[in-house]
Amino acid sequence: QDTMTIGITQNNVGVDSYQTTYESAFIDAAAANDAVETVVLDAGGDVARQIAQVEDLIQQQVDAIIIWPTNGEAVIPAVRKASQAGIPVIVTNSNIAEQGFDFVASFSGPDNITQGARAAEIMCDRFKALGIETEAEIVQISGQPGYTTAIERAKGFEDRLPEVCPEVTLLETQPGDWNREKSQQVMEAFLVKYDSIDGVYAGDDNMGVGALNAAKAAGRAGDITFVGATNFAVGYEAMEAGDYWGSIYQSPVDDAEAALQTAIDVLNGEDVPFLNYFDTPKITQDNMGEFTKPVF
Amino acid sequence: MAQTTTFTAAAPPDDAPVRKPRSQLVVQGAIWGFVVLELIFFSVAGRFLSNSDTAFLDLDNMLLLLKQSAPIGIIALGMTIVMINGNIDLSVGATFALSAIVLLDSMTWPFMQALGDWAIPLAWIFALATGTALGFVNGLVVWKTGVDAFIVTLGSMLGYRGLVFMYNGEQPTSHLNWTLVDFAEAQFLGLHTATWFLLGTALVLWLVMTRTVHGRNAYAIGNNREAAVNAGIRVGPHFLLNFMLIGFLAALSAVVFYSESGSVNPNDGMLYELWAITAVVLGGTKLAGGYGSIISTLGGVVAIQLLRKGLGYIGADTETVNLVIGLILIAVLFLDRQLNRKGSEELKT
Amino acid sequence: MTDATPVLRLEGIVKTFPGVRALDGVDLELRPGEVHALMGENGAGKSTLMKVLGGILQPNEGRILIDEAPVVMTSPLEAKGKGVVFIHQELSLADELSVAENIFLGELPRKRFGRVDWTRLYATTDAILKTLNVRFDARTRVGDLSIANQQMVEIARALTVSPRAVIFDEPTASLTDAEKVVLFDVIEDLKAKGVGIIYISHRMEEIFRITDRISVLRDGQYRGTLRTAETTEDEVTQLMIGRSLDLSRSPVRHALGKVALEVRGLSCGHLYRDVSFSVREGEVLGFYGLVGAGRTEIAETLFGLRTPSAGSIRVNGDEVRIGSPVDAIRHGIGLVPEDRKGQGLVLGMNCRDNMTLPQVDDLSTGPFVSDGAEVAIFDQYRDRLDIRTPGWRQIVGNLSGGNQQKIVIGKWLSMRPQVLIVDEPTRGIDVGSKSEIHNLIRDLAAQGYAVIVISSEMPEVLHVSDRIAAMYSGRIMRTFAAEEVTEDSLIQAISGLEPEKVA
Amino acid sequence: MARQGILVAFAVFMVVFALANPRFIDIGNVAGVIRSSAILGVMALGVTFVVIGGNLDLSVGSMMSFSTIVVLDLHDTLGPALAIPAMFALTLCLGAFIGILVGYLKLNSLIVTLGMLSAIHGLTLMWSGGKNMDIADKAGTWFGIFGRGDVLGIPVPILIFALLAVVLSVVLSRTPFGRKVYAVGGNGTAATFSGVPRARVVFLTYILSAFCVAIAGLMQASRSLGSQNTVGQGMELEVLAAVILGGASLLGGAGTIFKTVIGVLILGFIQNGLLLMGLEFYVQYVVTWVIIILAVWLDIAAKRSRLWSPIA
Ligand SMILES: Nc1ncnc2c1ncn2[C@@H]1O[C@H](COP(=O)(O)OP(=O)(O)OP(=O)(O)O)[C@@H](O)[C@H]1O
Ligand SMILES: Nc1ncnc2c1ncn2[C@@H]1O[C@H](COP(=O)(O)OP(=O)(O)OP(=O)(O)O)[C@@H](O)[C@H]1O
Ligand SMILES: [Mg+2]
Ligand SMILES: [Mg+2]
Repeated sequence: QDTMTIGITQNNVGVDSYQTTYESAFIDAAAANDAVETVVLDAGGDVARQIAQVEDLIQQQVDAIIIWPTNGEAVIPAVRKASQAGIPVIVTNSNIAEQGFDFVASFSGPDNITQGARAAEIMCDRFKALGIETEAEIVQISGQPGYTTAIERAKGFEDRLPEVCPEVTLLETQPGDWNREKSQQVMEAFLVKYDSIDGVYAGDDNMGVGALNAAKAAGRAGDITFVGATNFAVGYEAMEAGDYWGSIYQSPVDDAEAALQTAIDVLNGEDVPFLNYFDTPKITQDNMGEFTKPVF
Repeated sequence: MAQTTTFTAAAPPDDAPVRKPRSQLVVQGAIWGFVVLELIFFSVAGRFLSNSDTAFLDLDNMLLLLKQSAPIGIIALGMTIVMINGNIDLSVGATFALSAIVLLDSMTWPFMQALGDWAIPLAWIFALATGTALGFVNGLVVWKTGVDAFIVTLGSMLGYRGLVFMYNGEQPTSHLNWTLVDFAEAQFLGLHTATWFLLGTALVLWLVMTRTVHGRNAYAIGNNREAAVNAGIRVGPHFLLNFMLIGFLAALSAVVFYSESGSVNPNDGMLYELWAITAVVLGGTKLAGGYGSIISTLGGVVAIQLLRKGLGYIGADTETVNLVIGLILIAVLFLDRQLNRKGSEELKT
Repeated sequence: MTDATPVLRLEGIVKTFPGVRALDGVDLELRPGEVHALMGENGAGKSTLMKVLGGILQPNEGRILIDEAPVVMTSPLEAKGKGVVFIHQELSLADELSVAENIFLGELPRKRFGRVDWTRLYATTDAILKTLNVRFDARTRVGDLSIANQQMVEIARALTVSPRAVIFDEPTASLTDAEKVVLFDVIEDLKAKGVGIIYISHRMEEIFRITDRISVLRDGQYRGTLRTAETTEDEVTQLMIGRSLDLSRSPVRHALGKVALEVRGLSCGHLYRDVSFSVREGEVLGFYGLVGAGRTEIAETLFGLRTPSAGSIRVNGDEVRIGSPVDAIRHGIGLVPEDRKGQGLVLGMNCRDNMTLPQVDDLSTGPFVSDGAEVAIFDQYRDRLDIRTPGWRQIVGNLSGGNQQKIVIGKWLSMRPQVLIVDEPTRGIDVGSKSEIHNLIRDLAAQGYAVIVISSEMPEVLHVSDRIAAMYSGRIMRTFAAEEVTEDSLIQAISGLEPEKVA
Repeated sequence: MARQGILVAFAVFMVVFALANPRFIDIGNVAGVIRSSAILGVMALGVTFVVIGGNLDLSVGSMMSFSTIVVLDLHDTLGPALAIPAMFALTLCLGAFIGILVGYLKLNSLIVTLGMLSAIHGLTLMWSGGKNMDIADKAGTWFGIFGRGDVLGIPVPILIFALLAVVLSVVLSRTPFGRKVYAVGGNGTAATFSGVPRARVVFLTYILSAFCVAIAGLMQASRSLGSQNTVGQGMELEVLAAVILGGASLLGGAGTIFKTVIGVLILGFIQNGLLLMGLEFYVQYVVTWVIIILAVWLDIAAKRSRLWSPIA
């Protein structure tokens, strides 16, 4: 069999190091495989551009399309077009809505709802260990408004927390836009507003570290349990330093490799599960030794 | 008296009072020249760099190009008029998103669902009305407060975006209606629905700007606002109309695009204002107002879309795309300036 | 004609701006078929009064009556609707539009669906242009016209409707004699149709040639109305400035120094060709010619704003390359440009800062600008040029046209450049200040400076110059010494007629 | 007083917020807001010069990301003492490039800086490979003083902002250069006719802007000792909003440093005040919208002494 051409359209590469690392991991993985050629595109966060890219990939007659949706519903018609053109579509990182499942060969990525839920569990366990699970008050700093990942993580967290720690109060949620600096400002305001904050849940470690910086500056970091998600190198280091409690370990390299492998498997006619989650385990100061430091 | 009669009799100087008019063709054609350059470059470079089996200049690809130009294109066409007026509208991206939300959400309202497919035209009307209303607010504020349009719309860019989020929180608003999608994906005489809307809008606006009193007044106002006021043109209402028009067109763009995609993120349309303005300026419209052309804006839109498409086609990575798009913008501006030079006799100011 | 009911009457008009009482109870009466001159010094309130009449400004007090019925005019549109047409002092045109569109600005002929009736528009316009005897057509882009022709477009606006009253605010400031004649014909026609005309000008000879009555304003107050036929220039001047002018002071001729500026074979594309002349210290060289003769372009070249295609420039005998105004100033050359609004002034900046702009570096002590020194310069030239302003903090854009011009002149006089070029220095300047500026130019020469005066007013050139270069179509046709020049020979030279042919 | 519409607006907002939540005027909070506004503020100071000179600068956000990433990266390779001047040099090169394009080649500043927004973002991604940039040894460097340090109990960012504001205010209002910036922005042609080297003045405003961006980048890097590539993204519009709020005219020729500072503080306090009220972030957007328009409207209405309908 000659080479297969796989096109990928990513969400927004420049926006954070997760996506950038994903891209380079993807390119590396493809380069390592002689049977694969790739067309790598980036939608820059713009749905219209992403749909145009899917159309372009169809027009270029690639063998399979991997899509990291900017919007899990808006891309469905474009995905339908691909499937009508006989091109299998693999969704990566965050899934598209159910209506589109008919047109998709497989999904590969993390389960963000579960991630949120696990973060809630980490937080709750910590409070129990500290013996403050009946009175603890926390704040949440969510990701960029409107992004599926941000929404799902917040939802997973908010749904799970009352189940495990019903007496913990979530004081307030504000978005930190995946941005360390923005998150730091949000946390500064929280610190002024609330005299007692026992925990901070941040939608990713970048924002978590921003919040940590704010708390440190206010001299209140010691009283607060910080839990993030998508363990970044900064988060890992902060955990090493004992400032930051826990996070969710999610590797963009795994993410990218899983997506490419799924596409290859689909093209080779192998049986792949429809929901192809890769594991995103809890990581805390207690068990961090089991994990290597993230490269991003 | 006798003496002055000799003045009249005196031969006027033989170099005519009319200066050499600048060649409209060169000036307005510049952007199309650039489009051709891009086409040549990407087809040649694509031979070596692309992993694709189809040629860049493939007819289908060019038809897609037009279709993909539609969302920003329709907005840019409206922006041309606003900019010829000497104003600017930075809120179009947010207007686009809010109209899209109304379009999609309205179809889920109980009474609309009862209407079956008749809900579709009604939803369009709601969306277009939303856009027009947002434009109306901008126009009214500009008219009544006298605050510069740049500032007014910079503010409403934020404010309208706030409304977008208020509508549905951070959730996307979705309603996938396959009838609608099929309509939006249809091709008539080879052109996609979106292309028809783009070209139709261009034609109508071109007629408005070249043939109607409103269009000519738009040039006059942008060119010399004081003169227009002195001549009795009602500048305020004129601005209002044009802001409503661009609001309408931002909504039309949303209608065309979201009919096909069926879901809107609250972040959608961000930066569209900048892309639209870029297209307009690439088309040669003066930022200060008073000069510009609808057709050239179309060229600007195509040039941008071509650039995005072509860079993807030859496999440029994200950072290169950013760098190149930025530098090309500047290069086009530079070229345009060279073409517009009046020669070495020009006054150096 | 004399005692018909007035078309227009103004009663007790008061208009104040912050810090300025521009109009203080002004009355005016305009009869049908009369040409009524409005005179006054710069800043007397003429333009303000007309803006009130044209619906551009609202008076604080007073009434406007048309056909003896009080009216309120809140916009130019309303004024136009009531038959009042206003030809502005400052050009008020849209450069990018055609002549026709400009003439019918705000009232383009329509077809159905708001479409412009181009056929009718161009036909009507061409008919109007024909009566004006101009050499451009309805489709010409206004930006491609010379300033004088733009002024003609402005004037053509008066002919589009059948007005009751037409206001001309200094229409001749940038016209040369040929166009003036056309303008006066237009005015005659309007007059014959029974239209009342208000005519503002600082040029006495025009006033006495075409007007029937003269009303005078002074410091925003109405000073009276005179019948033109029964008065004299001196009487009008007296009313305007409260004293009579000694116009008899004829220029002192004095010994000339070395050659300060010498130009040889200078050319700039098609703008002008092979121009050679020189100016000595203590000498005033006049440049006279028809509009478009290329005088301004020569000045701009000497000031480093245009690159010559051939020729040389020598300052004090040394050949110099002048690439920018910075170079020009370093070589001691200054230029009072002809377009004060576009080139002369930063309208949003105050009077003092405008005046000291070219020398702001020299006026600083250490790294800071020196307020004291600047104010001193401003005060000195405000007094010398009689600039009417509440103070140096006033924004220049709020000054009257003539006072703005004085700021530009003050800017360069205070620089004391070795060679000063003044392009149309007294455009829009009142009679009193005009003779003052002429005196200043002569005084400057007397102190050993070289001055080049570009003017389209023959009396001015004749009055201030030691020698006169007559230009025609980009060439210097002849250079006259003041003693030998006659009006006729000058006219012949600037019309391109060879002296032999005339003789 | 009538001319200081912006100050009145500022006072009103402060009182309203203080009534809503007394902690708003807590000294710690006020200092906190000013400190976190300082980065935006320093950038706004530079942009004020550009805007008064009649141009725009939309590249500052992207340029700030660049200088932050660069100084953090060089910190670990060259050491802080060399990293800082190296970063300044690189940032000033970018400023000079824009200055040449806009000043000497007279290209439209909106489009040039928009292009540079994108191009510099590309450069930043190339430099970092898209990765976050963090200082390895955060505890062992003195680099943190610019963003985290105190002098006599006053946070260093506030000191830098205040000092720069005073210096630049003097430059703008008291030096020949400042005068020329106003002249060039007010009427470039007339400035040229008055012997003002227009191209050079415009060029220098961009150099100044880049210099301020470099300082902002330094403060940013020092404050977080690590950063994302997108740290400054979107700040160009906030900066512009602050400058406009301060009453600088987009047509050029008008504006002051003092008012820009007020504009910066208004934006900072709005954001903080609304956060303290616990309002959703999107309410912030709407309120900011209303406040920007009200403030500018009041400001210009006071100048023309008429509220409504200045446009026919
Ligand atoms: N918008 C304004 N704000 C403040 N002062 C003004 C304004 N407009 C005019 N003035 C002042 O009103 C006075 C009258 O000005 P006006 O323009 O009517 O004079 P003018 O008689 O037309 O003079 P000129 O012969 O120079 O044209 C002047 O002192 C001028 O400074
Ligand atoms: N279409 C135009 N666009 C811009 N400026 C113009 C235009 N036409 C004329 N000008 C400028 O207006 C001024 C007057 O133009 P004009 O045709 O009278 O030439 P000129 O050489 O200045 O005449 P003169 O020698 O009588 O002064 C000149 O400075 C000229 O550069
Ligand atoms: Mg006047
Ligand atoms: Mg001239």
